[in-house]
Amino acid sequence: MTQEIIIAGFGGQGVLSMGKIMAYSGVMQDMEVSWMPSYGPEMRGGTANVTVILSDERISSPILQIFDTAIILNQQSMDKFESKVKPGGTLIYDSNGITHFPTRKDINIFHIPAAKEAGRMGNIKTFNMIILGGFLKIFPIMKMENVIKGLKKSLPERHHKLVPMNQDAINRGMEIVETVQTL
Amino acid sequence: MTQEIIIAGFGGQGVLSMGKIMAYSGVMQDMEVSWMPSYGPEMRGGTANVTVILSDERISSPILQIFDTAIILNQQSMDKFESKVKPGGTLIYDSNGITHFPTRKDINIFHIPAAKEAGRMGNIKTFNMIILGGFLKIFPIMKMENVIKGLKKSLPERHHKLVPMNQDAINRGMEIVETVQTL
Amino acid sequence: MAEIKLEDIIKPENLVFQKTKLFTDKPLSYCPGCGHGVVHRLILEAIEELGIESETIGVAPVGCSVLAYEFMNIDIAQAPHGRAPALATGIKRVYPEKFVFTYQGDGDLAAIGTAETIHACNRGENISIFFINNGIYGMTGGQMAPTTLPGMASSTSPYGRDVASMGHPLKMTELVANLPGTRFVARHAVHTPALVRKAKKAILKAFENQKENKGLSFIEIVSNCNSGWKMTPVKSNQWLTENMLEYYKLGTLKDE
Amino acid sequence: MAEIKLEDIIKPENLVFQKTKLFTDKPLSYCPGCGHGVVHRLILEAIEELGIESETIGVAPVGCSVLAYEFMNIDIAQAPHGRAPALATGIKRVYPEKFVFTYQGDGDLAAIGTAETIHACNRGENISIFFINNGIYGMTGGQMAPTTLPGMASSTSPYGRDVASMGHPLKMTELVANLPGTRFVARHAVHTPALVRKAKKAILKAFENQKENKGLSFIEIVSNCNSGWKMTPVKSNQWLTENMLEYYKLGTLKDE
Amino acid sequence: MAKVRGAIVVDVERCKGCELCIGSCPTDVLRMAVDVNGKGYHYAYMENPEACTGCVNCATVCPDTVITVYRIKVVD
Amino acid sequence: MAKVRGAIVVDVERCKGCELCIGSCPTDVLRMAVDVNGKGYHYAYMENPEACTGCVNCATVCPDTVITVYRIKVVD
Amino acid sequence: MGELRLMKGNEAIAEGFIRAGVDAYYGYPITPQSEVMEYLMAEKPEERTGMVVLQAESELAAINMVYGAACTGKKIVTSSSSPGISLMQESFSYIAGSEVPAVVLNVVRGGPGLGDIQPAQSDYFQSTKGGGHGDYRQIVLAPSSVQEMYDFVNLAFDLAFKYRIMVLILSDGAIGQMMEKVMLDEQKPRLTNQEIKDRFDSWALTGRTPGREHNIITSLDLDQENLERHNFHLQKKYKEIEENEVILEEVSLEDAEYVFMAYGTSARICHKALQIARKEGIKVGLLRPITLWPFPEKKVKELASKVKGFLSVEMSAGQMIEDIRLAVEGKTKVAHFGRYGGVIHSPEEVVAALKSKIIGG
Amino acid sequence: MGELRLMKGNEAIAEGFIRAGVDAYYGYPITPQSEVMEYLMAEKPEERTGMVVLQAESELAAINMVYGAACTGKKIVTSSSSPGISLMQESFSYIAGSEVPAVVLNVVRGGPGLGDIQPAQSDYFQSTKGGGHGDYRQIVLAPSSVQEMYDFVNLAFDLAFKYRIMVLILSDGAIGQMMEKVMLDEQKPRLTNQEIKDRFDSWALTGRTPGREHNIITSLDLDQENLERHNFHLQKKYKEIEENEVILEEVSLEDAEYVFMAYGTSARICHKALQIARKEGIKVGLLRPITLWPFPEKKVKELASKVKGFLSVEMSAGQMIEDIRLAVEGKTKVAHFGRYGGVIHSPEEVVAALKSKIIGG
Ligand SMILES: Cc1ncc(C[n+]2csc(CCOP(=O)(O)OP(=O)(O)O)c2C)c(N)n1
Ligand SMILES: Cc1ncc(C[n+]2csc(CCOP(=O)(O)OP(=O)(O)O)c2C)c(N)n1
Ligand code: SF4
Ligand code: SF4
Ligand code: SF4
Ligand code: SF4
Ligand code: SF4
Ligand code: SF4
Ligand SMILES: [Mg+2]
Ligand SMILES: [Mg+2]
Repeated sequence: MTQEIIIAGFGGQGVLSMGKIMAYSGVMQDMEVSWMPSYGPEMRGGTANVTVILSDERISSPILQIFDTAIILNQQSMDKFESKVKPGGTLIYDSNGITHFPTRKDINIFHIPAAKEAGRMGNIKTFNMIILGGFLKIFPIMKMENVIKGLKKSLPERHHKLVPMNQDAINRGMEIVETVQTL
Repeated sequence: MTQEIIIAGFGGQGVLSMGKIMAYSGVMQDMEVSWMPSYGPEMRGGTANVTVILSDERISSPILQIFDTAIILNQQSMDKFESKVKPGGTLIYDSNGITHFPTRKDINIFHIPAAKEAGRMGNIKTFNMIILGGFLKIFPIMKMENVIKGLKKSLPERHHKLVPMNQDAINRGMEIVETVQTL
Repeated sequence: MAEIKLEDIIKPENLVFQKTKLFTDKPLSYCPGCGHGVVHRLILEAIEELGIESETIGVAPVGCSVLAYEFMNIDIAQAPHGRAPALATGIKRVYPEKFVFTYQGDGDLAAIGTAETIHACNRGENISIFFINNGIYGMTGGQMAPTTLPGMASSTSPYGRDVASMGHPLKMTELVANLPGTRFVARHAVHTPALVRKAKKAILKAFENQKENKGLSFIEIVSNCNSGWKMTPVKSNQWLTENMLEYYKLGTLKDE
Repeated sequence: MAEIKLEDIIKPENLVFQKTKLFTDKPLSYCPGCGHGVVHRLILEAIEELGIESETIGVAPVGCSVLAYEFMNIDIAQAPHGRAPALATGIKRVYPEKFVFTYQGDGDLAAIGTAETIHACNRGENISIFFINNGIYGMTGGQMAPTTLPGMASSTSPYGRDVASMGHPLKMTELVANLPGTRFVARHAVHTPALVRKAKKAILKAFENQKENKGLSFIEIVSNCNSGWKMTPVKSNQWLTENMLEYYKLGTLKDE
Repeated sequence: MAKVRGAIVVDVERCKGCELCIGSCPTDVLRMAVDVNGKGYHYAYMENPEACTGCVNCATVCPDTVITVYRIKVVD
Repeated sequence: MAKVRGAIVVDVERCKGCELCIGSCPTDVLRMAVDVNGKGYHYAYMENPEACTGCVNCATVCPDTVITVYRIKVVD
Repeated sequence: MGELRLMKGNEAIAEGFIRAGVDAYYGYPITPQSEVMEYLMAEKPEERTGMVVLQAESELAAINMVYGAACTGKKIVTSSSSPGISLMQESFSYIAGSEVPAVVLNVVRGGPGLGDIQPAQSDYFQSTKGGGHGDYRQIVLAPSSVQEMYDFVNLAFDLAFKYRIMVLILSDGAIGQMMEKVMLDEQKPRLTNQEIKDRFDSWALTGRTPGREHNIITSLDLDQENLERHNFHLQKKYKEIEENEVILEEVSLEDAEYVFMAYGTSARICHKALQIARKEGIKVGLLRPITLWPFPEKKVKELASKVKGFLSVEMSAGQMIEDIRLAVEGKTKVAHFGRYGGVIHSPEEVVAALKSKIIGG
Repeated sequence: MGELRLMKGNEAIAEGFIRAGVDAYYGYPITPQSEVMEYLMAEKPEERTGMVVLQAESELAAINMVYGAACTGKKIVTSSSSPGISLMQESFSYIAGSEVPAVVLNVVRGGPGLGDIQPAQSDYFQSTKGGGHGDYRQIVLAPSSVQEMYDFVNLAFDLAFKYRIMVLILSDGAIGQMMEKVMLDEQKPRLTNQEIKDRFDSWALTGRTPGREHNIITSLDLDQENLERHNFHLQKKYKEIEENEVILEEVSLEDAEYVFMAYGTSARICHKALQIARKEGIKVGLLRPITLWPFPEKKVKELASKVKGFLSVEMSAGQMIEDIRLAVEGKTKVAHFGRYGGVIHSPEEVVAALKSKIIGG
């Protein structure tokens, strides 16, 4: 099993830390993982993206041109990454701020209204955990216990009290993810 | 014909400019010439030496380990260069300041009491021209007219009035050079 | 009083301020609220007002403003980190009649470029140096600069700049004002309209000095780095006023 | 009065001055009359008097004194041109209890090494910098230094230093005295017995400051370069007094 | 009595929502839009256009020079 | 009255003939030898040894530290 | 015993510095390696081990702080990326000439000039042939994972001290910036000053121990005969290193008809390319030099007489290929494939290049 | 028409700068090349031609003054010796990346480190492979006489402007310090500002001419795909230079069974060695590369299939030999002989080495 994922959105949406939790969850599950942020001055433009690879095998390049799965959290990222999903791959997005919806027919597309949901849950910070939940619903490649372990590893000790809230958000994400189109 | 010459003494004895006049004289005579000073911090110790090569052929290295002729003007230089004269070669020295006289038996040795003579002529600055005269007597490889041309070339215009005095000194050197030992 | 509609006001003949034509079409790459944009504009406005755009050669640094050449529609070279004053010297000496300026950040000018700065100033090169001091290395992600304030946190002084081990903030402007080679040395800021106007005057004067062969003008602009400081632009400017300006006093240090 | 013979005086018990044992046996390589020799001695005497020869690490420059390590019988490193303050910083930070000093010429410290000098001073490294200013590049054959006096001839300013194109002599000592990181900054000379004695005191104090963790001491010694100046030693010292000291005023600039 | 009236035009797509113009306006003309532009930034707009005197303050501090200012004299 | 008498020893082979000691001597003790040493330098010597007070001036300015100084107190 | 973490390569090596008992890090920020100093500063290593971390005013200052401190027998390190490393070349030559042990990390980015900040391997020549002046060498280690970023710290210092030589860890932006699993080992204690005196008093500047000669660190010898002798000594040492210290990784070379030769990030991609090619029935192996200098010349020579060709896969216009060709000496085909300027090749591209340049070429 | 003078190599090249119509020299003193700036200063070139001569505060400043001024389409030059050249490596990489024409003289001395100040050839790798970061090249010219020091100034500037590339004149302390005859030619006028605009307005910073786009000199491209394209362009240019600009001297190669390969001072000595060897009946020729990069690969290849061996004679531990071996590809014997650290081999030693390493080896 190998999952090559791009997560892309605005800085501040928790893109990098979502990737980190995924990666750490993979570690807890004894997978090979790599996490590679885009770095450099494009960060200045306010966008952030990270490539996460989860695999049973040694990982070659941490930097990829095309992906199994793209998790897309703003329009700029949609413009950039829709075309970079492998045929038969998966695109997951939150429609908040999206003006041009995905049009590809050769990939599986899912929608997670995470921003709205996070607003309703009264904590915008759980946004990325809701997305993660949706992803895990679609790809149940990691056990929840490992995800929680990963979450704990990636949080500083003093924030461990936030774990239950994050877990709730993950669960919520699993519930609200909706299929837009499947192959 | 190739003459590989080292001239060595104290800074201030006119070692470098004697070499330059030789070289320029060679140029006037259409020879190939090279002039290579020792450079760098040993100059700080007060010694100066220059390698002059006069030849009918293209000159390879301007830096040599052994010489056809050594013109030696102080004890330090004697210590350093006596052994570096090729067997059958020539050593020319001024005994002023020399404490250990040359001992080699396989080379031609000449003495020019130039310092004393320069003193007597009342111009210590002609010292190096007297030495040059001695050298030219031993090796009449350059015509006097070319030497004078070389002298002029190597002196700034405003010093050309000193040419006759220098010519006298060269002539004097030719007279006073004395054989110490010849093979 | 008749009602005046916006359309009545927004007409070419009523224009009182627009973007200088010396900006290229490219949107600035700086973070929201970054002072670099204002300083870019002031320099370009000064060049435009003096009508010297075809006589000006700029030198961009390494730093957030490394891309200044993308935005300034004048001939411009990008210098290795810290070496802009050397490039400017090289250019000005072979083109003494051109207007030559450098645009440099505090890391660029006050750290790696210290020697080039001091010596260009000391020789009194007839150039203008614009020095944007935001107390941090913006481009590389907010590391400590020589100008970082005591106690101020940065990514390489996460517990605050400790002067005992990291030294005091370096006041390059005061240093170069001490050199006989400098002619006009001033410190400005651009976070209020009044300060912007003052800074503009100084920048104009820096170019005028070149025309009159007066020698080196050195203009520091105390600016913000919202990303590096991890504050909103509005907070940054407040913090700047309260902290940076305490240490880096505004004013003309030298005008001969 | 009985006649006193020399043999009566020249006895071990009457010894009042001899060469410090911290000199190696090698004769100094300097030109006759060169001030480097005196400064070497004063530094070594200070180390001997403080009894810190096994606790001292020196840093020699590139310049005539590049061979200082041949003459000073202490542990010593030879630095790339201009970088001695960086080496000294590196050493002192890992051996804070050692005495660390640099010995640098004016080309080394005030030209290529400007950035390293300013920043070591600004950080207030707890080291001693001995700066031998002879207004010229001695080692390389008498080229102009940043410290060469206006009008002074050198091999790269054969018609005299022209301040309009070559800049004014750079007073590094004044510059670093302005930095809060420096603790003790003074300018001395060593061409008369009285001046030598004063210089010695300053050098001693520089080392004592390290012991007391007081921070950076910077001692400039205005010295001669007979070869570069093309004068006899006696003439040089006279010229030094009349010209160099006019520009480079002796005294303590800072002692906190 | 002569009075001045001003108006500004914000280049919405280039506004980065830094809000620096807001505080610089002496007559409290400006606000940030609830909407975002293509880059995701809230942008500045004239909330109280009548109060604008065309003083240019906002344009002066705008780091991205996205404000153009117009002014007329009105006779009261 | 107590008086001091001094004497110096010059390390002749290491003297570089710079003559700086000469001018530093308050009692005009020193002169340069007509002879040269192995390196070709005239070296300093005590021309007026009785005048030497052992004041160390000469040794203090000698760049090559070739002078050693001795001093005794003599009771007049 | 070990501790498993998910870390960036830059963080892993920084943690490696602390745990290896490094005495000081002197550095200057530059992308893509600024996390090294940032991590160290955040970790308060002065509290953890007494390690010194100082931000210098430039790379020139940093490498000369390293040079000074390394003269004292302590473990000293700096890190930078390509342009900053270029600034250090004079000092590298000094360090080589004066035989001081030191470790430098280069997280390579695209060039030439300011270039970009994406991963590249175009500093191979500079690293292995000597970007500074004079005849000298430095050991070059090329990690290809975050784990190796960490592991090579001890390896580098062991070699640096064994031969009194500079060791360059040649990484790239991908390995510096990516996070992977890394197993950390125990903290090594820093040597005490007394231990340093006991081990290195023959050469290190620790203050002249009573009874010994003063120690001098210099690269100067104005007598050319002496300097030549010193150079002979250096060359002898280099020969010794070439004979004893080659490290490499072999993948599927036993039956290989073709060889990918690649290091660092390129080697990871070749690993994948190898799997793809093998699936297609192409017998290709991978030779990954871990030491770029000393280069695994013998191994290449050995393979040269057996295989049908080498493909040198580099994120550069072709630099390592020269060392391959020097070892192969015309005995088999050698070609280069690479993307550069910050672009990384895909495994598929590598397979295609193998087919077109070697198999079909 | 010409004027015959006896000059040092350093003086001849300085006079060459003036007569070639160079616009500015920026430099910093270092032995054994300080005479270059000293000569220029004494000549008052600002009076002779309007040429600017400025002493910089360091080599770093000097090369960056060159970089800046060279961006304007003027003829700009600096000179230094090995340690100073090492300090310039970052800037060389910038100059390559941004494609600016410039000329640099390196009068090589013994290394590594501070080394000594005697002649050497140990900066060959640095010069030809790139001591800076990134994939780049610079043209390297190796004069072997004072006349060539003078002559190569025009050659260097012609190439620099033809390809917008840096040209390095790689000399050594012997050629810099020795005096030989040199025939000087006429003063070339400096280009006027208008002439520069006419010729170079497509790229040079001369002030934005009304009607044209602004010119930018940069080596930065943060988009790696673009930077790769730029690198492809550079590589293409380098290939073109390799094909068109090789310059070499051949001596007695027609019937040669053995070849001395040497440049600069070494080539002079080989010339003599050749005479000695020929007298003994050994058929040896001399191939002297005048361009070290581009290296005369074709010529070496051609000879490789004819001769019994190459002796690479270098004042270094063996650097150019790699380029020879790369061209020879095992087809014939290749050995290195050299003295180094500032020592120059004698012709007799060279002949002996030919016998022991090639003929008998
Ligand atoms: C030789 C070299 N060293 C380091 C860097 C990395 N670097 C790029 S910009 C910069 C500092 C930027 O800070 P500053 O000059 O203050 O400009 P700002 O971004 O704050 O405007 C550094 C260290 C580089 N590009 N080159
Ligand atoms: C990088 C480098 N540049 C230049 C030189 C040449 N160089 C040696 S010493 C020196 C200057 C010496 O002058 P100063 O520092 O004043 O010392 P002094 O000899 O006058 O005591 C120079 C330029 C060098 N060795 N290394
Ligand atoms: S990082 Fe700082 S200096 Fe750079 S653009 Fe952003 S706010 Fe401005
Ligand atoms: S050249 Fe000058 S500084 Fe150097 S030793 Fe001679 S007198 Fe002293
Ligand atoms: S022009 Fe002046 S009054 Fe009008 S909006 Fe701008 S700041 Fe406010
Ligand atoms: S200052 Fe400019 S960029 Fe900032 S919010 Fe106002 S209009 Fe937008
Ligand atoms: S010790 Fe004093 S009195 Fe005696 S010779 Fe020296 S200077 Fe003169
Ligand atoms: S000062 Fe010293 S070196 Fe100079 S003449 Fe006197 S004794 Fe000799
Ligand atoms: Mg900054
Ligand atoms: Mg000096």
